[in-house]
Amino acid sequence: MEKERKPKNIFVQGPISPEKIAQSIANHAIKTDIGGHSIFLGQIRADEKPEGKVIAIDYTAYEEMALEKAFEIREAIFAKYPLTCMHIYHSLGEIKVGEICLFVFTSSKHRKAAMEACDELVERIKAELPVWGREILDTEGHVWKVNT
Amino acid sequence: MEKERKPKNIFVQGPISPEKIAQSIANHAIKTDIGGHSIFLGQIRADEKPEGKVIAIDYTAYEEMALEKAFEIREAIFAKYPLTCMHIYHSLGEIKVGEICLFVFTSSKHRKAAMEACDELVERIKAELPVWGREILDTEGHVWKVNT
Amino acid sequence: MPDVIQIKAFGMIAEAIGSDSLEIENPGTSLALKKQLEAQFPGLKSMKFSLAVDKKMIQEDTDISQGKEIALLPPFSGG
Amino acid sequence: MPDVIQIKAFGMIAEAIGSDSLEIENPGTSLALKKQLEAQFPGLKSMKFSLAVDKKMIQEDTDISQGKEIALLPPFSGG
Repeated sequence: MEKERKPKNIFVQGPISPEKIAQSIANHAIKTDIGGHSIFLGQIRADEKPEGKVIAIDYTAYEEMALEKAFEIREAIFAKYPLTCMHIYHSLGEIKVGEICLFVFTSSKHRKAAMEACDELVERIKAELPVWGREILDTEGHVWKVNT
Repeated sequence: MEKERKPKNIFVQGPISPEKIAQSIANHAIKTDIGGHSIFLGQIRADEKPEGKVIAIDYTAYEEMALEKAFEIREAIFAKYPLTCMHIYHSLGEIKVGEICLFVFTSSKHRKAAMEACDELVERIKAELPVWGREILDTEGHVWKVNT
Repeated sequence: MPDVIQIKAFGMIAEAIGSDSLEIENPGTSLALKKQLEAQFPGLKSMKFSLAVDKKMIQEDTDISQGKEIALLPPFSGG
Repeated sequence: MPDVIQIKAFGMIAEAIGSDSLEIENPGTSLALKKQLEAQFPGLKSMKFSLAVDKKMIQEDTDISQGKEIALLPPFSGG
């Protein structure tokens, strides 16, 4: 199986559907050197803020820079862990509470590499990609999301 | 949201389908206190053994004991991490290469708890559940799976 | 009336014994049971397995009373 | 012909400026640019943001030559 090392778009308009996740999993059935898949999903939470309750997050990005950075992160993670596959999808636009906005998917022969790579990818995506979430409140105001 | 703390069956006859995984993810959209899901999937690998190539694994279990143990593990992980949900599914019977035999799914408000709980669950499931894999070879022989 | 116990066997132990269950006269303790099984099925001598009594793995020599559920468990390989 | 640069703005910085792009006379360096923006948009003084030049975050004061792509980036909050 070849590692997919060409730069590719990670952005998806709107929420990531469970069906898309299922399709992505199903696509790996032919890769019979895979023993473990690790998946992380980010879901929009109905947080209570002093200004109101979050009902959605509107994501924007500096897309060209984010794709360059995502490619750099991808290369670094492939160099560090013996992975078979790696997929990253991040939503843009308005994503409602309960919907999925981030889908990170790593696969490897043995489970440890997939798990560790997935954790590290999620940390790096949150810290290093120029993406911003505007939390839309039920009071019709908004606050800017802060990553901790 | 209530933690689901009643003993439940973790065993599934045959492979775990991507559609089942999608359905399980979709079921969590109503739980708007969830911010992150961590999923591990075990997939059957076409390992080359001295005796032949693996084409399937036939899983059997001491089911009553495994369910008691799974419940004990579940309680311990719920006590250790602030999780919203936890799901464990393990296949029984013959699972072909490329098919999924283990589905572990944890959800929490913040990502770290889901990720760490998922990793620990997978380790404990592999080490502590009385389940056995008979690796069926293309030479019509078989070898017993060994967990490392 | 002899004290007979029912034993479940799994995985490669069931394969070595040729059955997933057997009935033997109760030797009284888990260590004695293990020895008796190895005498009856010499193939078991080279195989690693644990005993569970009433669905709990036992580490030390344990009395086996009638009505207990005994199981022979080779190393686990789930997942 | 004045040396004019195009600036992209994102997130709460775009909101504070009231636009996701602006054109200003090139002050020559990134530090000078930051000062000039804060003079023009006093709201920025209390906000944390970084500069990217040609899609790379810059840490130190950097010369800005014509044709460079400048962006104002508030703290990231993806995921």
